[in-house]
This record gives sequence, structure tokens and C-alpha cells, in this order.
Amino acid sequence: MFYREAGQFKSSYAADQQIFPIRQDRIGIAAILIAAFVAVPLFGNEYWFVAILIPFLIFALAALGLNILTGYAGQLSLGAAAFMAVGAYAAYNFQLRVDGIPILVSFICAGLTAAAVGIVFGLPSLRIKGFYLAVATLAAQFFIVWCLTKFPWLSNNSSSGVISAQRIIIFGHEFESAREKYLLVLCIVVLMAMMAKNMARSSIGRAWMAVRDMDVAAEVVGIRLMHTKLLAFAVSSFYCGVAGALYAFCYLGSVEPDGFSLDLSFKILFMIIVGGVGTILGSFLGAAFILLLPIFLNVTLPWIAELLHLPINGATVSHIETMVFGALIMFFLIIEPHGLARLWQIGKEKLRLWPFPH
Amino acid sequence: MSTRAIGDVILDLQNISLRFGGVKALTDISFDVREHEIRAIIGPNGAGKSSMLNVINGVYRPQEGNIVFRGEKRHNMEPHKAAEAGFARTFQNIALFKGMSVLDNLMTGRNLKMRSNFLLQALWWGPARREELEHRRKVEEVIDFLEIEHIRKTPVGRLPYGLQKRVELGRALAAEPSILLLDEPMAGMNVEEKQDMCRFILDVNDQFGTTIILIEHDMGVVMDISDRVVVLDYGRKIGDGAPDEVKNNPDVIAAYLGTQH
Amino acid sequence: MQFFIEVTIGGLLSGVMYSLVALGFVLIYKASGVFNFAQGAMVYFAALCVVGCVDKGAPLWLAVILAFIIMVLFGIATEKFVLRKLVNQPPITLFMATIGLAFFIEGAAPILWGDTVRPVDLGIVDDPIAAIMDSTGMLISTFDLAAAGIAALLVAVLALFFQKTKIGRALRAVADDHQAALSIGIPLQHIWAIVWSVAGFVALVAGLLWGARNGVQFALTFTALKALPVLILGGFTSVPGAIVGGLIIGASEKLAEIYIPPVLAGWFGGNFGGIEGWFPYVMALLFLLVRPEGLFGERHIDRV
Amino acid sequence: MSDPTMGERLDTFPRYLLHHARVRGERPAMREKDMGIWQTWTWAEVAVEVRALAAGLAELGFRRGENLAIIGDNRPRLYWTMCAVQMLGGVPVPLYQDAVAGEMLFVLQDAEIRFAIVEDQEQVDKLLEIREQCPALQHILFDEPRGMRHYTQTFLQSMDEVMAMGRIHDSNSHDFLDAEIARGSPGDVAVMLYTSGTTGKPKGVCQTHSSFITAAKSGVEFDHLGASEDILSYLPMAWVGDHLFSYAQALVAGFTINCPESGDTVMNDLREIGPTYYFAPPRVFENLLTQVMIRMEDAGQLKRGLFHYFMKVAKRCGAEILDAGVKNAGNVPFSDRFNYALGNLLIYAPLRNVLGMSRIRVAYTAGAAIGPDLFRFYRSIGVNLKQLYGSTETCAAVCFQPDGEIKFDSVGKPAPGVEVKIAANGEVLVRGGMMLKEYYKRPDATAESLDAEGYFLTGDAGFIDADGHLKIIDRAKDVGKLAGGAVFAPNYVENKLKFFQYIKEAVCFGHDRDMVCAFINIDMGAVGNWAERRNIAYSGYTDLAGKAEVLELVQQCVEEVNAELARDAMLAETQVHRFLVLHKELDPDDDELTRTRKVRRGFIAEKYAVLIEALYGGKTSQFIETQVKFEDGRSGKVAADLVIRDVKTLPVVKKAA
Repeated sequence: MFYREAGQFKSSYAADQQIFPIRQDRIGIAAILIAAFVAVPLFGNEYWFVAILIPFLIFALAALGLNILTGYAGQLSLGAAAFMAVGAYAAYNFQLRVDGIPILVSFICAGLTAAAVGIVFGLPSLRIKGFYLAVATLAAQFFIVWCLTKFPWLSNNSSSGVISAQRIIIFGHEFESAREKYLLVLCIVVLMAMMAKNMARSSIGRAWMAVRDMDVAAEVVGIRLMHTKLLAFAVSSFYCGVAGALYAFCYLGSVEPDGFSLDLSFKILFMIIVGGVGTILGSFLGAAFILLLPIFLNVTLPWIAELLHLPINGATVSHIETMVFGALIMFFLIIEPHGLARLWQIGKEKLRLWPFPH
Repeated sequence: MSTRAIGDVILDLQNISLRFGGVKALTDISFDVREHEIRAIIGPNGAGKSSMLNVINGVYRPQEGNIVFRGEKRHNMEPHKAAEAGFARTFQNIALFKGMSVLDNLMTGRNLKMRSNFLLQALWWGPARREELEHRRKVEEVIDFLEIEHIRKTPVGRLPYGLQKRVELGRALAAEPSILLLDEPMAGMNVEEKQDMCRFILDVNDQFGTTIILIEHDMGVVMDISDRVVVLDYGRKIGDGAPDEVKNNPDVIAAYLGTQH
Repeated sequence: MQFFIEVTIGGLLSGVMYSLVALGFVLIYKASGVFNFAQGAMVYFAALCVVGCVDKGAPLWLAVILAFIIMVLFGIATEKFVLRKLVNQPPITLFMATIGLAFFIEGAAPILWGDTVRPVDLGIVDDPIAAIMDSTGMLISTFDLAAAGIAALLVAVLALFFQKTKIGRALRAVADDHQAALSIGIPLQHIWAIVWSVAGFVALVAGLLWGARNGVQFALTFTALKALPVLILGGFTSVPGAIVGGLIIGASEKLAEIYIPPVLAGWFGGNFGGIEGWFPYVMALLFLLVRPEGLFGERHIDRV
Repeated sequence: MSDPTMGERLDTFPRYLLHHARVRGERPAMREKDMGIWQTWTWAEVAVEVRALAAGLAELGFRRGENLAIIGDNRPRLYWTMCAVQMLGGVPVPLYQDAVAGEMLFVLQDAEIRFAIVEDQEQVDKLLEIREQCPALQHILFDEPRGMRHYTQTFLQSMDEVMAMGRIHDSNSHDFLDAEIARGSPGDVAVMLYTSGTTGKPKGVCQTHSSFITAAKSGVEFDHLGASEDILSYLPMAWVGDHLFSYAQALVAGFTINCPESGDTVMNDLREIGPTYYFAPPRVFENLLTQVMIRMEDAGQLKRGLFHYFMKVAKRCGAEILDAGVKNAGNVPFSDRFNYALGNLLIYAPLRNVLGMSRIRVAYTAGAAIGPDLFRFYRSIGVNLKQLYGSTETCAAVCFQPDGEIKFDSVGKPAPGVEVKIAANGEVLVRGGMMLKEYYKRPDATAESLDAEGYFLTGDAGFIDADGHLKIIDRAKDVGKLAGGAVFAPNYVENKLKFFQYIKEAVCFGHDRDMVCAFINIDMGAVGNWAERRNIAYSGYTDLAGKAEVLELVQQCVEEVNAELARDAMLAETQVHRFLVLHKELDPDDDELTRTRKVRRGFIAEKYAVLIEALYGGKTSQFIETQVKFEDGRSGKVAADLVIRDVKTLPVVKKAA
């Protein structure tokens, strides 16, 4: 309906292959970015930054990472949280042990460290597929968290592996308030989302999808499986690693290895299932959904319970939360396996064809 | 029919044998392929035709035999090395990348020729961007050649069977192969689609001088378009030669009469 | 040496329990190609059902029967509301659906039955067997041995069920070839419902044994995580594989837990306990690289 | 504004081209969807290409005054060919690209074609087929080299080759072409378009630069077209309309023409380009509307409800609001304006968008009568659709409907500088700067079509109404007179009847009689539906056509037509007095219709003489039995008792003119 595309013709490949070829999309994205960079910092309050926006962005980044591996390259991973942990601890250690290293460089190094670990655990993917691989990534999940707990050097000898993130200083300015941290995270996430989108529409993205859709055919057209899969592991882990570093530095402040549990990995997996496997947009939608759902339940459940005069306590709410998560996953897989992103896609197609039916 | 000159032998298959566990798929098969020719492999179902193609471009490793390609002798090919050497192919059961558009499927055919690394691609930086646009142009030529302009941006999964086959040929052509392996390119098509496909195959052979090895069930088509024909039956070679020779070969006639389908 | 044997036997006996959970996986995988991540949750749920019924005053035998009925109903419901809707989806999607199912059960079970840790008394004492202790000085628990016996019995029953009954043969037909099974007139949906019920029964037995030993608690769901490496080792489709794999994993993780941390501590200093948590995985992974199809699995050839 | 031509003599098309190359060299002159994107050529680039082509043709020996055939779809290089030929003082002769070889033969021979420039292998093959019979044909140039590798004939050349040759030639002696262009004069023949000619052989209409430039200018000024217009060129190049819009007006106004990727993708390409200026025959608009209606039937409840509701709003006030926007004199109530604005947001604008009509400033239709409902539909959703009137001989530029003065049944007012008068027999006569020079090699025909005062005889009958609008009512030769002396245009009345969806065909009689009577064919689909909704059971056409309810329905339609006719003093006498619904559908297989579905009135009158007698004899019913051919070739008989009904007629309203 609002998509009026008549007259938006492309007279060059550059115009045809831009990220948002439709003018209305470009306007929409510009509006969202302006809102995120200008309006939100101006009007947002502490609660919004700390409890919603910062974790949303960080989880979206982690989901993006997992989506590259699972959604684009088709390699199911149950160990996303472990790579976040690697990122968090690596950033901490780079800050701790390398004198005068800029924090952003630490973040990049954290990502690279996670990427290296990712490659090691991606090696089995050359021989095994499907849930065999999922089991291999579970190995990463348990092994990495165990290592972080047991090797005191990694946490600078703190008890049970807890680390406290250092201060964030960039070009002499300290990012202290939630608003500043939000802006920092936002910049990084927007940049990395853009890069992910670029990869997805380049030869590397096509190679990933080719491997995902039909690996034999991919090999026959000359795509090297090893290189492609390992790169997917590396890039994915890089994204998760940076997300982990931000998780520690911009969100929680101090983290422990057990915080990066299998549950967190599942949560990120749920984000991409709900949001949409194999889409950039889906990572954001999924992260928002999975993050907001518990908040929503926490607000509404007691209210409903009161209405029905049922006893309810915190534990029950968390059980219901788990249950709803599980039901939702099944629901999405059955009703819309491509998640919210596909719903948006369909909605958009409808708007483009309006008033004709889809 | 055409004016292209058939050249020397570029691919020579020597005594190829292939087994799956205890099952013999191919037994001691030898034949050669000359540059620029259209070489057909025919035979009843289960004769080992597809296995033969899979050996040629390295999807299967034969237990015995050698493959001599452009004078270089080796025991087996690797799929991506074969691709680098100029082999491209289509599959009997369409092996397109279902989640991608026609354009993207064809672009994967050019992946081998794309040089910029993923970092440049992530930044959509100069060379990566230029490369992407350049290859898009090449792919558009293939789209134009195969007359599939109208489905350029359609996800391949939504296309009817005949068009999918054409797109798969397009993906192979996008790689600008020197040898094209076609596994039943016309299976399941209606007459009109078959004619189109025949025309495309002949045009490819004629315009680009591409050597073509093809498996096909439709005998009329095979006899019409191929220069030489190999006949397989139960994994053995029972005939080899020009279409007319093969047609009159008693073994071939027996094999076909015995296994009408 | 005696200690080594003691640890090994202890490990083998707990391995039996892993086998039991893995068995549930194999059954479902064989019949429906679904990799059921919810098996662990089903163990927890089944055990909770028994405990819950006992709490409400039912005798143990009745509680077990009630729990079994609940598990059958659960199996039917799963087939009807989840699996049937996901026919023809790729295996990975089904796998993720079972993760969802696991969460659903893990959330629903404590709401239904409460979330406190509760014991279950099967009437088997958890004491060392005197005879063995007297003769060899080794501590072997009566309970472990009984559990192993029950597991062995269960395997035998299942084997008979598969070989001798009509349903069992139908199940095997489905496992071999869905098309073939359809063509001989077996409704696939019934088969799946039955398989899930059988898996529920296996989960019930496993839940009782684990619960009797460690108390019925949320940690039971982790048994699924232990069963995964067992499956990789044994092969996804092999009942004997699940048993042998379970024994190997059980024994080796106990041995690793005992013998490796001191070595590491010697190198790095500190406490390196908890190797059990990941050792089976790493072992399975290394094994995968050598033999991707598992000990008893079938080698798969990609037809192009 | 000062003189934009800066003293140039803009009196031939090549001069216009060079002018635009100078004045707006960087603006797009042409686009073609090719290789997935809209390939664009600026005016400067086009000028270079055209020069190369012209020089190449000169090298090949193309001479001043020669004719050159152009055959192919709308492709930039074929348009360039026209201009290149004109540069050399030659005459381009575009042919219909879908004609078979045999049909092309006459034109090739008649125009003594020595050079042909064609699109592709398909057209080359056609020419090769008839080459023996065209000894004059010496050079065939093709645009698309695909499939041409094995054509070894030396007279076949690719345009690329010729243009490459021309580029060298032009750069070596730039003056040559400049001199050729300078030699051109406005009185030279610019293009020759063959009329299809319903009788006899086609005639080549010679149009000069001057006449087409005059025609183009009048259109451009009439609708204030500027250099920023976009037009989609998809109608045959051999047709005068395309030549006017896509060539003459584009060159005069300097706007952009856009060529679609292929015939199959026109709709999509239309949507992408979103032209600001659009032309289509009524049939295209009708197909589009049908598609809209069909697709809307599949829409969900809500959307369908919205659509129908707002369509009603649009029908009530849409056209008025469009006119009011132009004239600022609307007296549409506020509630309607509000409703329409809402409808525009929800339905009309999105609908225009999906049809590719969002940006249209002016759209024209011509060539056949357009139904008022159809016409009203497009205007009511905000597409400024208008009608024009003209023919090949008059460069399709006699009358245009001015903005804000749209009448559904007129073709508008004479264009600036065009004189229109009505001859005594009702025929429309035209005089102006846009008229043909002559018919090629046919002085007899030329003389026949021009009268002593230099008026062109259009062959159409019509009249000019009180507001000065020209109304075309029929072909002049079909117009008769009632016994009372009133002009009777059967086609006009029949068309009015046929605009009702329930009436498929109508045949009116009345020449030399005292009143008009009609045969009606109902539309099986529409009436069948109508009947089903009313639970009227029927077994087939004959049965349905005989139902009293159906007759009542048709009678209402006829009465509405009568009411409309009564409003026009000129036509009021020709109201339909009596009618019957035929027992069988008129069918080309029974020779009742031509293959193009035109009524063969004479034949029908003879075949059904008994029915006509009954109509005029005042009978209330008549039995008839007719031989018919079935689709499978068998023949049989259809018989029925046809009811003849009298229709209410209205007294003639005498308007004070």
C-alpha cells in the first residue's frame, strides 16, 4: 500500500544490487537509524537502556553470528554462548595484559580469538553434518565453559572465574553512562549488521547458502567446502565473540563462565528460529521477541493470576516462561519455519501488491 | 549441422571400475572425448551412466582406472579441482540451491572466478563491489542466452520443473566451462521444452566451442545432436561410435529390446 | 588396580543408565527419523509423574501405571500436535522442534507436580553387596546391580517386542522404508504414536531408576545430554550400539574423572574436577572423525 | 522565455536530434531494459550512434530519396535507424514485425526496398524467404547477432559492423554528414507508413518532416509536455501512433522513450518505468481492467469490501474531482472529497501503482470506441485518460480532448491549427499542417482523398456538438438515413448497446425505414451469471435468450441507450423502437461476423429477412429456424419463437444551440 514502486527503475547494476533497492525501504531504514541514534538517546531513560535496548542489541549481534553459521551456512550450532564467553574473557585479558591497548582493538582481538576457537571446533564439520555436528558444538559449549572455570589464569585468578570488565575509554572519553554504552553498542552492531548483509549478498554469502542447500552441487560448481564452512565458523564466532565482549563490558560489567550456559546458547538459537533462519532482519526481530517475552510474561502473568485468584510465585512465572518458549518454538517451526522475518516479508509483499491479493 | 572443428582428445577415461561396497557400478570402462564434440552416454536405467559422470568430475572415486585430462594423468578428480579445470555439470535430479534466486544460483557458477576476499566483500569495498557488478554482467549474458529474463529474481524453488532444468544449465554455463556434463537435461520435459533445450545445447557447443558430454534417454535427441555415442549396460561398455554405427550395433539393440521401459 | 576395576565397574553400571536413555533416542530415531532432544525431559517428566501420584496417596505400582498412561497420552499428543504438522520438514527442523518440546516439558512438569527435589523409593537398598566386598574388597552397590538387571531385562523385552510382535515388525518396517511401510497398509501416524509411547515407557523406567538413586529433580533432564555422545559412539540407529556406547561412555568418563585432573593439576596447578561434563563429548567427537557412522551405524552413500 | 532554439532551424528530425544533443546532451534520450537493467543512452550518445549509423549506411551506398525498410520490435537502434536514414535524406519505412513474409512482400516491392534493417534472425529468415521476389533488395542489416553466425550471405551484415565502419567514416569526414543534414528540407518526405487498407492493397502514406513536426508540436503544446516525460514504447513501430508518440513527439519535446525487454514483460516494464505519458488502444485498457477485477475477486473479504466501496465513491465523484483539479471549478461536496482522498490513500493510488500508472500525467487512447464505463474507471481512479482522433494520413493528430473538458463520447476539440468541417453527407473533413503529402506512387488515390479546397476526406461520419467537440459516429459509408431524413449511424447505436456487459453483439437496421430496430446477442457469461444469481434455470443460449426476465433486462439496457440518444438532437431520431434477442450467437463460422468480429450487416439482413419483416411488420413474435455449424464441423438446426418487444422512446429534446 505504501510501497509505490512504479517509476523506480534501475539503470545500473550498482543501483539494482544495493542493499535496499526500494526507495520506501531506504526511507524506512533511515528513519529507524535516525530514531536509534538521535531520538532514543534524547528521550530514553536508564531502565530502557539497561534492561532492554543494550541487551537487545547485544543479543541481536550474537543471533546474527549464529545466523551466519546456522541460517546461512546451514551448520547447526548449540554452542553460541561458549563463543560469547571466549569473546568476553579474551577482551578482558587483552585489556588486562596488553598495555595501552585501545578497547576497540581489544574487542576486535576478542572476536578474532573467538574466531580461532570457532575454527577448531568447526573442523569436525568437514566430516560430519546435521545433528552430529550439533553434538560437536555441544562439546565446545561444555569444554570452553569448563576451561574458563578451571584455568585461573584466564580470569586473573578470581574465584570461580568471575571477571569484572575494565572501564571503556575511547579517545580519552570514558563511556560510563548507560546512554553512552548504548550508543557504543549501537554503532558496533549497526556496522557489523551492515557487514553481515554485505557478506550475505556477496560470493561468500552465496557459497554459504550453496553449501547449506546442496553441498554436493556446491562442490561441483567449485566451492571449496572446507574453506567455506570454516570461514562460516570463523565469522560466526567472531560475531559471537564481539557480542560476548559487549555483554561483559557494556551490559553486565562482571560475568562468570556459568553465565554462558547451554541455556543461553539455546536462547540464541531460539532467537534465530523465531526471528527467521537465514535473514539479517530475523536476528533483530528474534532477539527483540525472546528478550521482551519474559518481561511481558512477568508483567502480565501476576495480573492474570490475580484476576483468576490463582496463587503465583516467581518460580512459577519462570516455569511458565520456559514452557511458553518451548511452545513458541514448536509453534513457529510448524506455522512459519522462516520466522518473523518471513512474516514481515509476506506483509511487505502484500503491501507492494496492494490492493491485489498476494 | 554446424561448422565447428572437432579437435583432439582432451579427456581419456582408461579402464574405469567403480564399486559401492560389493556392488559393481562400472566395470572396466574406457572411452575418450574430443575437444568441441558432443559426446552422448546412453544405456538402460541402472547402466551406470550417472556414475560415469560422477567419476569424471570427481564426485565418486573409482577403485581402478585413470583419467587423462589434457595430457595429465590422474587416478581421480576432485569436484572443485574439476570445476577449476573447466568442468561444469547439471544433475539428473535438479541440484539447484533452493533457497536462492535464479540470479544468485547463476552467480554461484561464477564463484570460482571471483577473487576478492570476504573482508572486502563485507565492506562492499572497491574491488569486491566492482567484481560483483562485473560478474553480474556476465551472468546477465547467460540469462539473456537462455531467455530466462522474466524469472531473474524468482526463488528457484517456485519455478516449474522445466525452467529449473534451464536454470541449472545456466548455472553451469555461468562458469564458462570448457567441458559441460549434462545428466539427462531433457528428462521430464514436454516437447517444446525439449526443443528449446536442444537448441541451447547446440548453441552452447557451437558458439562457445564447449565440449559436451551428455546422458539422455530420448534416443531421437541423442541421435540428432551427438557426434559420438557410448552405450553402457550393467556397468559395462557395449558400444561406442557415431550414432548410426551405434544404432545398428546388435549388442545395443539387444540391450534396448531386452530392457524396454 | 582394584581401585581401577572398582571405578570401571561403577562407571559401567552408571553407563547402563545412559544406555537406557539412549535407547529412547534410538527407538524414536529409527522409526521416525526424529532426533528427540526431549528424551531427557521425558525422563524427568515420567519420574515426576510417579512421584506426584505417590504424593497424592497412590501406591507405587498404581503410580507407575498411571505414569505410564500419562506417557502414552503424551506420546499420542506429541504425534498429533507436533510431528504430524512437521512431516516432510528437514531433520534439523524436527530436531529443533524437539528442543522446543523439551523446554515445554521442563516448564510444564514442575507446574503440574511441583519443583522440589523428592525421593522415590523402589524398595532396593543402595548398599554395597557384602559377598563381593568380602571376597574382593570392592564396593559394588546392590542398587547399581539391580538397575543394570532391570535395564538388561528392558532391552530383552524390547528385543522380543521388535522381533515377535506384529507392531514391532511394523516398527522395523517403518524404520527401513517409510514408503514401503505405507504400501503395506500401516498408518504412519499410529506407528509414530506407538513409538513415542514406547520411548515414554523407556523414559519412565530410566526416570525411576535415576530418581531412586539421585532423587527426582530437574537435573534428570541432563541425562539427555549424556546420552548424545553415547549415540554418536554407538550409532543413531543401533540398539546394541546404544548399550555398548553407554557402557563405554560410563566407564571412560569415570576413569577420566579420576585419572586426568591430577595430571592437569600437576601441569597447571589448581583443581580440574568436572571433566565428566565434557569428556564424553570430546571422546565422541574424536571418534566421529575416525568413524562418522558410529560403532554400529550404517555407512551412508550420497547418491547424486 | 527566450527562443529556445537559439536561432537554429528546427524543421527536420535530424536537426532536432542534434539540437537536443547540444542543449540536453546529458539527459537520457532512450532506455531499453536489457541484461536486467535499463540501459540508458543520453541525447549526446544517441547523436553519436545515429551519425555512425548514417555514415555507415552512406558507405554501403544508401542514397538520398531511397526507401529503407525497418522491421522489428521497439528497439533503440531501430529508432536510431529512422533518424539516420532521414539524415541522409532517405525515407524509413517501418513494417509490422509480426507480419508473415508473404504480407511483407507487397510493401517491399511497392517501396522498391534496397536496404532493410531488421531486428533479429527471425526477421532475416522472413526476408530470405521472399528475397527471390524482391530483386531490388540488396542489403539486410540485423541488430541482434544471435544465431546469425552461420549465415554466410554477403548481403547480410550486422549493424555493429556497419556502425563501426560509419564511425571511422564520420570521424574522417565529419563534414559529409553535416552537409547531408543541411541539405534536408522540411518538405522532404520523412517517413512512409503503410495503411492497412480494408479494401485493396495497402497504400504508402508519405509524411513530410514538416507535417509530423507540426503534428508533434501541436500535441506537445496541447498537453504541455516537457523534456522530463517518460514514455514506454511498446506498440508497433509501423503504426502512426507509435511514430507520433515515440519518435516525433520525443524528438520535438526532447523526452525519454523506454523500450521494454520483450513482449512478455511489457506489464512489468511498465510498472518499473512508471511512464508520465502513455498511450494504449482501448483493448489494452480493457484487458487491464478485467485483470484488476479478476484479481480483486481473489482478494480477502476486507480488501474486496474496501475496493468495492471506494470504487463506488470513485464512480460517483472521481472523474469530477479529476476535472475539478484542472479547472478549479469543482462543486463536489466536501464529504465526497474526503471519501475520495481516503480512497486515494487506500485504493486508487496503490492501484495506479500496481498498474504502473502512478506517474501518468496524460494518457491517450484511440483507434476504436472506448466504453464509457471503462473510460470512466480510469479517470475516476485519477488517471488522466483522454481520447484523440486522427489517422495515418493526418499524423494521428486531428482532435485531442482538452484537460477538464472530457466527454465520454467525443474525441475532443480540433488541435491548434487544424480545421475540421462536416460535409453535407456527414463526413468529417480535415485541413491542417499535419496532412499527408501523397500516397506513394498512387496519384489517383491522393486525388480521391483530397477535395478541391485541400480538405482531407477522413471517411468517418461525425458532427460537431454545441461545445465544439467532434463526435465520430460511424464510418461514412455505413451511415444511412431514416425515411424521415435523419442521419442514422448504425455502428454508433450498436456500440452504445454493446457497452452494456450483458449485450455482446447488436445489429441495428433503419436505413430508408421509418424507425430503428435491433437484433441483440446477449453475453452468455454475464447474463448467465446474472441469471444464476436470480435462480433462473436455463439449458443453453437459446433458452436463456428467450427468458422473459432476460428480455426485460435487455429492454432496460435499450431504454437507457434511448435516453442517451434522446439527449443529442442529431441522433434522437435514431432511438431503437423495437428489438428482439436472437436465438443464436452471431458467429464468424456462419459468416455473420468477420474474423475480426465486425458485424456483416448486409449478410445478416438477408439471412434473417423474416425477422426484419416481423420487426417492421409490428408482429409480437416470430418463429425462426436456422442452420448452424458446430465447432466440430457438424451442422444442425436451431429453432425458436422469438419475442419482439417494443421499447419506450423519448421525445426529442430540442436544445437551443
